[in-house]
Amino acid sequence: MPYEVSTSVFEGPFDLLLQLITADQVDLYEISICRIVDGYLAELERMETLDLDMATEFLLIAATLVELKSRRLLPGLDDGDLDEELALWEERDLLLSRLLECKTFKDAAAALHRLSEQASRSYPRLAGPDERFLSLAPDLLAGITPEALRDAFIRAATPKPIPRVQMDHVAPIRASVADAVEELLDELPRVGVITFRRLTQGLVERLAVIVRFLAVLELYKQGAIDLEQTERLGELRVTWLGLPTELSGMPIEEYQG
Amino acid sequence: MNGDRTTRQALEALVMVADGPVPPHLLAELLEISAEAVEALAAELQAGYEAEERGFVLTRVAGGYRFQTHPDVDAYVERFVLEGQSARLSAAALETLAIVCYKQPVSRAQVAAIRGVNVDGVIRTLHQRGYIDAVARDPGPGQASLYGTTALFLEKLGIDSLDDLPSVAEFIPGPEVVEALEHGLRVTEG
Amino acid sequence: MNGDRTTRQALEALVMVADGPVPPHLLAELLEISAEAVEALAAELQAGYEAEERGFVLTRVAGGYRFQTHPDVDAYVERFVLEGQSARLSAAALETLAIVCYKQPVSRAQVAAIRGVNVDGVIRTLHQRGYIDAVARDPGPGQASLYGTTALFLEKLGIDSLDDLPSVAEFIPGPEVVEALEHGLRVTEG
Repeated sequence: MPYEVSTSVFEGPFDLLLQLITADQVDLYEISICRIVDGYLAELERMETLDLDMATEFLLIAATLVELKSRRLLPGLDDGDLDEELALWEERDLLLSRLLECKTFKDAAAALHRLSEQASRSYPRLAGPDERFLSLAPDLLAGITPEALRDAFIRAATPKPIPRVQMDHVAPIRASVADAVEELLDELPRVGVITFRRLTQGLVERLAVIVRFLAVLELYKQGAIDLEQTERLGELRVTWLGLPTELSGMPIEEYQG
Repeated sequence: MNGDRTTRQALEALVMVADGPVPPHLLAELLEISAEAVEALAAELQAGYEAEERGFVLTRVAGGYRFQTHPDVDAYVERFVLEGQSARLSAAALETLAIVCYKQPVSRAQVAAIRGVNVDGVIRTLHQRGYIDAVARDPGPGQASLYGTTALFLEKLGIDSLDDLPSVAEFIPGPEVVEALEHGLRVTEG
Repeated sequence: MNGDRTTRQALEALVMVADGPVPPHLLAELLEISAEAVEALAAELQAGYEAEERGFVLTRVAGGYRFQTHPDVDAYVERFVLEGQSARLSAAALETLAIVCYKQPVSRAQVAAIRGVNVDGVIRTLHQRGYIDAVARDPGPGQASLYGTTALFLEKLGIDSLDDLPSVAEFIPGPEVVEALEHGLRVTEG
């Protein structure tokens, strides 16, 4: 494996991407998107509650990365639509500026950490005036009745509801791109041609759909399938081409590490 | 000698940070010197502060050593205590006091958990004013101080004992209500 | 001179009895001297303690003066002070704190957008520990709370005011990082 996704310090999609690009000096070209996706899914699964915000954020990034990658994997696309080309540059600049912002505050956090470490070696005196002066201090309990005290306790002890979205019905996601590739390898040879919509019909989770989509892209990259989309945002047709011979037998070895 | 200097500095630091008198045997233990050496060092410091005409003195009171302000500047300290402090309990401070009162003995962390905010400053003020005091130590790790109300508190409130406080039982939702609330409002793992 | 000596002693005494940083203007008022004179006197005391190798220091933190233990003897004090030591902040908490600190007043949603993750839990923790507080409300729809850092945050970092923090410009990634990122995200091969 050329690099390791360190999920133990996982702090969000920007962090992971930053880590991949800067610390490990990995070229996007060499990053298997699927491995990043699987890293995230493993992380999402570990989370106590499903964080939809983070999942969405991650998907946006993944989508941009997929697009950037496909651009470079398929240089022939260069003479495509100028609007699309510009939109892609815009996406890239947005991602870049967010990564830079993320890095800025990571470094600022490190500076705050150093300051607090330094400050934590020095302990403040908090003793206050000794008893000789206590009688001078105003009586803070003047005018406070036992009933007022009880009311204050009731106010303090009444749980304050934390408003959150009810999500009891959301089952934890147990999908990985590797699994999705396996499923596709089982299903596609049997059906031959299928639309992406049909392929994901039974899936309720949006994230599961995305995982399927990434698996489709991976197989496309391997040359195992062909993709066809006649109009923008139109129906995506998946055609099974067969497994390239050098991959058959161990087609998804890459995902198991 | 270097070792002596550090020991002297550590003694000053320990007494400075303590919020009450520090017993000589505890200082001896922490500084890894004899109780006699502690007393000799303290005497040296006392003489030094006096020679330098410091505004504080190192005194030996019943419980041990502590820093006190120099009697010569009492007038300033009195003015500070009179003017520098608020004359009323804030609503937040009253809630904190109420929790200590009804839940005693209770640790600072427990009070903070109920109030949902940091209560260190309020607890310190209530303690300094003599309304609450550390009555026990949490037997668990960390041995946090557990606070309770004092005789002064009862006196100021005009009651004879904690039994005279109005009961709160019927006002507080039971655990099953709280649980239902939390279940309905929080994200739970599916 | 006698007057000077008393003023200096009173300054030491006032800081000694305070349970938080004492602002120079309050000291000026109580000592009946100017704020500048207070600062000059404090600087003199600081230099004196250092020359005498005291175990305590007079520091300027969170807008005022207070006595603190000397960092050189922290090993001794650490063993003595069991409570009140705030736990370390996690990496996530520090990053969130950095964003609130440099972008304040800032809403939860804005912090989440920068970090790319949900920050509800971290914001709640930081609020509970007293490092941040709701300082305003967003005038727009929803009126989200806007957060800022507190005096306790300044104390935690041992700084006098936010002006003492390095400018955020210092953390903006240098050309080599920008280049590495640009290279990593380049659109075309080569």
